[in-house]
Amino acid sequence: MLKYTLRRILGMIPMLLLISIVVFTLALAMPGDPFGGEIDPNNTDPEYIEQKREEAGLNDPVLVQYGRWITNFVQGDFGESTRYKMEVSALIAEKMPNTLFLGITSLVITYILAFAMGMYAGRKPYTAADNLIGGINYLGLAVPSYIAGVFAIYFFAFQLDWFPFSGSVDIQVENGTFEYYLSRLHHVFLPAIVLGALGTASYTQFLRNDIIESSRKDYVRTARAKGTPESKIYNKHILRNSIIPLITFLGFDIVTLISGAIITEAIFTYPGIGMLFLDSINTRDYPVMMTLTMMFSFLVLFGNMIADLLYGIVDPRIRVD
Amino acid sequence: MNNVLDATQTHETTSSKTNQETLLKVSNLKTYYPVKGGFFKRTVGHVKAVDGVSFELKKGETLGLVGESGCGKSTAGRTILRLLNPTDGEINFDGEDITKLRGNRLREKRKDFQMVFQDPYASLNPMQMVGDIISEPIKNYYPRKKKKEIKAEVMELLKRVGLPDDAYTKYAHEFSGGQRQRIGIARALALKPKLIIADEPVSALDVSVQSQVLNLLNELQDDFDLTYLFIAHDLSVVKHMSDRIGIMYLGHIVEIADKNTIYKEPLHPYTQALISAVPEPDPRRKKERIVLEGDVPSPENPPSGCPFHTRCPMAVDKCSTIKPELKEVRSGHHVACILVD
Amino acid sequence: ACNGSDDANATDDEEKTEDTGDTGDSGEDTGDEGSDEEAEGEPQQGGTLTYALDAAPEGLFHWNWYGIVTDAEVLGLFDDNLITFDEELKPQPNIASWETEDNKVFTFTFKEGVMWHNGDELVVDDWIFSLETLAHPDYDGPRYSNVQTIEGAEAYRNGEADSISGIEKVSDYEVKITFDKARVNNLLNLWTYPMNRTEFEGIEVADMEGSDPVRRDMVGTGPFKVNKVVPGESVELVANENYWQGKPNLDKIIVKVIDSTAVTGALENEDVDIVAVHPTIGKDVEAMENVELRTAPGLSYYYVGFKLGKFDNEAKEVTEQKDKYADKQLRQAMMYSINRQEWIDAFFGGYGKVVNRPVPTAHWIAADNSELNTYEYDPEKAKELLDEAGYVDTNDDGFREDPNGDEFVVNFAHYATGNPTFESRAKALTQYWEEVGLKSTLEMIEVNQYYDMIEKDHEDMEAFFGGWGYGADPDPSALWKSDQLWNYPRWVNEESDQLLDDALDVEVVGTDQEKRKDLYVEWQKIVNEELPMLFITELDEIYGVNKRVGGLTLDVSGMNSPHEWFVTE
Amino acid sequence: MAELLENPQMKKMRRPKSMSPWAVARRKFVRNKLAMVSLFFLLTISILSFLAPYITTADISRVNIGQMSLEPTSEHWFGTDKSGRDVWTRLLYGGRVSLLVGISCTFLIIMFGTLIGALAGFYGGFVDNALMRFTDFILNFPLLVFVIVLNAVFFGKLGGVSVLIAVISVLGWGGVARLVRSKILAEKENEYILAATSIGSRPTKVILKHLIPNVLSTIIVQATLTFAAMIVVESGLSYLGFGVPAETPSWGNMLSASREADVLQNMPWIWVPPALTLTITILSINFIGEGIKDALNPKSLR
Amino acid sequence: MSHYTDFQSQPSLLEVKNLETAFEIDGEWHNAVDNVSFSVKPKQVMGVVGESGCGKSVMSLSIMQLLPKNIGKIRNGQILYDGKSLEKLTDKEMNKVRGKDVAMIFQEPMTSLNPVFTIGFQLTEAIHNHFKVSKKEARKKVIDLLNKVGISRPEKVVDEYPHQLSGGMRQRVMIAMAIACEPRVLIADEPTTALDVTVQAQILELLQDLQETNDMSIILITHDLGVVAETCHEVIVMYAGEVVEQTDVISLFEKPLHPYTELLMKSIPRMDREEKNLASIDGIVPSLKNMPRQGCKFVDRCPKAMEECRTVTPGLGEEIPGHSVRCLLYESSRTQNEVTAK
Ligand SMILES: Nc1ncnc2c1ncn2[C@@H]1O[C@H](COP(=O)(O)OP(=O)(O)OP(=O)(O)O)[C@@H](O)[C@H]1O
Ligand SMILES: Nc1ncnc2c1ncn2[C@@H]1O[C@H](COP(=O)(O)OP(=O)(O)OP(=O)(O)O)[C@@H](O)[C@H]1O
Ligand SMILES: [Mg+2]
Ligand SMILES: [Mg+2]
Repeated sequence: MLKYTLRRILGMIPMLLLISIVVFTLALAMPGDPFGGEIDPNNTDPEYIEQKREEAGLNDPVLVQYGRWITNFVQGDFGESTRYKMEVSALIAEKMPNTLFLGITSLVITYILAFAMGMYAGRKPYTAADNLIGGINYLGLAVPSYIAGVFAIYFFAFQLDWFPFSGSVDIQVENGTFEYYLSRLHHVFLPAIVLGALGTASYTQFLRNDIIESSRKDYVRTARAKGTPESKIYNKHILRNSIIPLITFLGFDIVTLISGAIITEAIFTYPGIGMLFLDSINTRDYPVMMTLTMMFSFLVLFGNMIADLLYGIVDPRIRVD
Repeated sequence: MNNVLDATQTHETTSSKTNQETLLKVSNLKTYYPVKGGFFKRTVGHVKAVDGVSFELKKGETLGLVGESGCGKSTAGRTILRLLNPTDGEINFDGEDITKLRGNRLREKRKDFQMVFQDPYASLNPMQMVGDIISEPIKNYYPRKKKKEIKAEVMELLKRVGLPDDAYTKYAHEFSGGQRQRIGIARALALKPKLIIADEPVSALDVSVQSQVLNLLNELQDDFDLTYLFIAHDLSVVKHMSDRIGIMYLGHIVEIADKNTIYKEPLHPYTQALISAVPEPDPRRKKERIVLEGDVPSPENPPSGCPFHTRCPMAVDKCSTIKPELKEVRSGHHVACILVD
Repeated sequence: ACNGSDDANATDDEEKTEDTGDTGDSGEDTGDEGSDEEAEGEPQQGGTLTYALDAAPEGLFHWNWYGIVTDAEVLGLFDDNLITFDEELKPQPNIASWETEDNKVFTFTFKEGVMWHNGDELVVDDWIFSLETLAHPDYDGPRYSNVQTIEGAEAYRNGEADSISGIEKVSDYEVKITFDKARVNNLLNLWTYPMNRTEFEGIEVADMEGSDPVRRDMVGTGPFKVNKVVPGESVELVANENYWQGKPNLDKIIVKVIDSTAVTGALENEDVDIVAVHPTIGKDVEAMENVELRTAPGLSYYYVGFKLGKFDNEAKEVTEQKDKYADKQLRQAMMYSINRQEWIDAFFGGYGKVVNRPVPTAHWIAADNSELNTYEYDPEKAKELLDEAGYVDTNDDGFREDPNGDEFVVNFAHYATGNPTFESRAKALTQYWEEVGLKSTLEMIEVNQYYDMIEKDHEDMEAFFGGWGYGADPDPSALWKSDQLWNYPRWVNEESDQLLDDALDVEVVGTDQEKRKDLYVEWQKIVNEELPMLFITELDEIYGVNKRVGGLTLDVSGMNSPHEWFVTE
Repeated sequence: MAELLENPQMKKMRRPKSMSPWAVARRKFVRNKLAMVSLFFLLTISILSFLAPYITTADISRVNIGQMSLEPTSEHWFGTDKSGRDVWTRLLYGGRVSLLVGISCTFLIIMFGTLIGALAGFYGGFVDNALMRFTDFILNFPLLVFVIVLNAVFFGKLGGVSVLIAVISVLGWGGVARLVRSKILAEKENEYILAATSIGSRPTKVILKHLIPNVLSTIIVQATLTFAAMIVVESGLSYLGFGVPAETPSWGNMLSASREADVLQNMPWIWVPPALTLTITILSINFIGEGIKDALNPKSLR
Repeated sequence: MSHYTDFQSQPSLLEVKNLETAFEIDGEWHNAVDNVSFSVKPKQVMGVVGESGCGKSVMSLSIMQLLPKNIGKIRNGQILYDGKSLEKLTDKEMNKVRGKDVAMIFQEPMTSLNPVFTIGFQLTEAIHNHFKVSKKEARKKVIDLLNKVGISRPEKVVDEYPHQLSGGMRQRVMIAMAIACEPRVLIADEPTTALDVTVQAQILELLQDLQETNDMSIILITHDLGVVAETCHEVIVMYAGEVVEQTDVISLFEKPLHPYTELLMKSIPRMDREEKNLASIDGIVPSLKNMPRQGCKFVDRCPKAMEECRTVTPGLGEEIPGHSVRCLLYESSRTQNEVTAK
């Protein structure tokens, strides 16, 4: 297992290198640079900006720029944000917890809802409740997250005033106290629901269909034939089989959540990686943009690996050792 | 039963079972499947599906190939038709070595040997109408042939295999298993081949239907001067169909002989066990069953020496070390067992 | 602050109007405006006020390093400037007062007993420390130009001297600063923010930008102290009991970022007390019962520029003339054809004024409209001018051809962000021109690329939309002199160059502000006549303020000092 | 044999017309009410959008300062937006763009994905390896992230609907290729593929005539899913300002008006129509997709 | 066990009376099992033969009350086990019967085991469903069972997953599972069809052994007449949901009465004989929807069909003592028909 994981990780390196070339090329091809907007005639002058460009190495030959960037990059030096004037790594470290928290909450909500609804609908297919769940799911699949987000803010934050509409925490609570975490949860709930809606819908649907399909399998008949109670058949025999593909989705979720966070965070002004990414594009903050793009790509690779590993772990048929 | 097609039209030789001309000669044929290991998909080993098979097939004769599931029967059949590439050995068809043929030359050759498949459901394209299925081989080789002519030929074939005319515009799923197998046979016949390899053509069928197909195959052999390589796992069916029978075990032919010889005087312990295991529909007859222990070993790492020694009731020590050759112990009776002389 | 007045407020994307940002004068005002008392009556003590930002701060909470307006807004709440500016943007003493005789040597005197939040007393050394930091070779921020003119700064920066020779400490509360030469705007250009020496002790200048005193544990002299920062979203400030102008009324100020979509909702639900609002929702805010809309004249203006030539950045001169818009009558006609008031009402809710010069009305050098051509909306006049200039429809396609009879198309460019209103307001301008017979096209260009193209005089840039912000220093040279990169129209006019030089020349103006203003008025008349760019509008600064907030005043220099703010229950 | 032909049972089994698998699916689909209603809706929207220039008279690009933000009236069915443009007109024109982007992307993605997937799946070995590594490479670019980056690169000068389509398509085909490959691999196991080779069909014919038709149902279902997803992607990008240029109406662009607080709260007629149309369109496509999936699934009931 | 025992006099252990099981197709209910009656005596091996689709599996699923919910139901008839009407039991009560009194093994050893649980788990579950025993005891019992069904190294196999076993081993596991609670009746639905002859021989041998040592009754469903001949005491021949012939195994093979049975026997190639042409039955079993409502269901395929076969529905008559047949060629069938008609 460990050996396999290590080899998988090694196998990512060439792919990441290729991606880095693409990312770098794209950054190079982007019009404008971070110093274009920084005109402040009373405080600076064109020479200062030109000097900054020179310092940032933007006038060096392309290959030199790439070489410098990638060498630093693999050493963990992602450069300094031209906008925030701080280490990109520190900047990401600052935003990351928020996004992680959002992602994990959203995942938890997704899984809880999907399991509850999916199992119920799968056990009682073609009933009114199943149809209702199906209807909700279709809506969840169809309503784009930004529409859902805008509606959610409109109703739950403004009309009903149940949830805050922005931010990640109430500044007035003491760090680390119970209220603090409560406040974070309170803030993250709405975006997490919106972010998780799509996943919830597809998981529920998947689980339902898989349960229905599984319940027609021969081994279920076998279990019945030996006198296993119905509840045990669903909760053990069928569920265990349906969970396997679902668990492996977890790997892919990492990716979905991160890119989903871009839109959701923008709508809820939730200061995380997604907002940072959009910001970095708008302000041509190349070090941040390139690092994040690389990070997202890495996460895709990583997510796929996790999916494969999980699959190997949970499915006895293809257990890897 | 009338000849609906004029058989002489395609075959100059009026072959009969007495014709001793060799049509197919297979020598030391080996086909290995690579085993891809782990997620890195590297070849970590080989499934030795066919591991040194040799036999000859005379024109007009039927050779039956029996063996348990996974012993390499289909692989052997497909390799001979060059649907798979042999790992080693030689396939000589009608005096020509076809082992190394490729591309168009192979395609040209294909006209002469055809296959009937096991699964009447999976071997017909569900998206094609029966007419298209049967005319496709003709269109492939005679692209300039007129549509009308082709259609006439197909209609003849339909009639010949006992399908109604309106089958032409129907889809395979509208037919029963036996009828589908007839469609498959018609397709194989369309190019008027010399050799037909029938890969378990009846094992997916009910007994009542199975006999229809067997009868049909028998009739067609006479009418079209066909040579059959008949693959099955059911000994009684093979015996019914064949002139000679080869018994396969784990990629090897362990015994090959005339069908009555095989039935009456099996020499290889495996053949003996196989024959004794076939249940006979006669409640009065008491026969002694030789029940073999265990299952067929995996062809991925076959036992050393004689492949059968792990299950053989008569095995002696040297069976695990000496790999027996297929020897002709009597005229026309070949056995691969060191205990047999 | 550096003019948050651009309409980008509507979205979280920044619209990059280049700010002629002043030196960060926001958020304070001397207490000498006592006459301007609020109707709410007596200030109440205690309470928490929520102040909303519409964009996330970058988190560089020090005057010497901050980069964007939002950070400055926060800075204004907890750190005071040594000097301040009045309603006409003229400098006034605050913590420090000054004297000069020749505009070259200035003597500054600090108030005694002004305390830093950490308990240190503010003395001139703090300021000297700040100035030396900016002049330090390792200083990486944009503000070296604010100390560059001090005598000896250059040498210090080059490592030739251990201190700046032009700075002479007289006592703890008095310092003499000598500039390299006398200028009229030496004071305005000078950096007037001190740095707390204890906090920065032991931190190399190169590391200061990322250090805690800049990002987390900020220490200022202002009415509020920073208690806690949640990066990118909120800041909590508590009253500074020892504030030199007296204890603030409020206990706390919460600064938090909200999305512009949430502004009205937040105001209505009383989630925020003060927030800058976009002109388009001004009417809605005005209609709210619990909220008052406060406006103040803004310092930025929008224009339509023409590329009249090409600039060579090496030679620092305009090297090539472009003919397309060279005809003054054409430019004037295009100006006449725009109904600017209608446009402002339509796209800025009327919260702006028609402007005819490159100086905001509130500025003390602004020429009075009576002295200028006001270019009232007059399409007939426009047509007349065009006819006169030879732009007539010769092929009956409904549009005018140029004097040579070739097709004439106004190719107008506007920057694009996510903001959907940009397109329509730009489109509206082209429609005005089409109405007088000038065929027009519109191209929306991504904002980063847009300014790149303008700066590099890209072929496709012919007529373009832009905005400039104005600071306290009236000197417009950087934007208008023919040897300046940021003279985007590439307008060359010797008279203008001369006037701008004269207005800065102590030989010419001495210390007489009126004389200086006269020169600028003269210059504005030329620009107004020549129209290298069509001036469209100056916008108001508008804020939604909850009615429970008292003691807040707003003028062109920004809000008054927050220690005077209070909330009623 | 003759006996068999005479057999009355055989005669009885003959149905008047034989149904191709497609015909069977079509019949099943037509019986699916939800899918039919959805199809009807989608067709209506498409036709209306397509005919927008003939149906509507208002100028989509003209800014009408005198008629800004009007509530719905008989003259302006859905009112006007903040630029005084007729919302109904823009909705139709917006549909043109959104559907065009959706369809074009779907078409390109499916074409390319199918091509790569089919080649990889059919030939296996080295071809498979090379193509799949390439596919992995493409799949490793998170779509949204890279479309945003790429669009930032091309925005402005090159900007426009075609660039958006190209960018999305170039990045989007990986999933389809993988799916098609796996389906082809499974389908290849069927003996009729072997049969096709044995009767002398050339590889191209095997792929086009035997493999593709049999995985077509998967591809069609995937296409509907892709279609819905692409409309979401387009509108989401436009909403964020990284999609279709602002001057071109699209549903996402129209919706981005809701980012202005006053529009969101006080002028629902500006953003609700595109929001609803978009949602219902996506819903319809999903229902149609489900319908097709059901219809093409021989195991499904009815 | 093929030695002839007189079962007639014994009381029946499992009795099926006039069983009718129907499926809903296109909104209509069609009988897949039509008026089937038979009884199984203690220690008897009852064979059920017939072509694919003739209702063998549906019949056994009906006995086990395992019909797919909603689309399949028992319309009529009784299933008496030890005097208990199984079809009247609730799910919960039936769970007590399944596995303990009546157990079943299925045709497909490959898919009938849950792929994600160990063999041990699945076997222990069968025991835990009916007995309260500790985990340790259960495990011991499982190992014993595996031993009993002839699996070598049972200690290892308990902890293995189904995919690690071969088809024959899996079928043995299925059998072990079925006999875990020592049921009195074992229904084996084509237990060897998917297996090779040599393995089939092993399994049949095993079933015979178990039947004798455990005193079980077995209902052995198969389409292989050879298997029937070698293992069964009594045989039912089914066609299109009906029993067409029923007798002991010797009589059936020596003197098949029904034309269908006769043809069936003649259509199998025999090892011990040489025949040029095999008999065949044309056509196929009519599908449920196309089932004739009247007359003999075999009429369309029957070489001996008469005019009246299309109109007169034959009954199952005892032509010779202990030998019943459903065909108008036989008087008893006609009369039986008249009896049921009344
Ligand atoms: N494509 C393949 N890749 C790898 N192994 C294969 C492949 N096809 C067959 N095998 C293996 O090769 C061996 C022989 O297979 P083959 O299909 O020839 O057996 P068979 O005798 O025809 O069996 P059956 O009676 O089940 O058809 C088996 O062990 C099988 O698992
Ligand atoms: N779930 C079902 N829904 C509808 N019809 C069914 C269902 N299960 C079985 N049938 C029908 O019932 C009839 C009897 O089927 P059954 O499975 O009992 O046949 P069988 O004799 O066991 O055949 P085989 O030998 O193939 O197992 C068939 O016509 C079949 O189509
Ligand atoms: Mg085979
Ligand atoms: Mg069955």
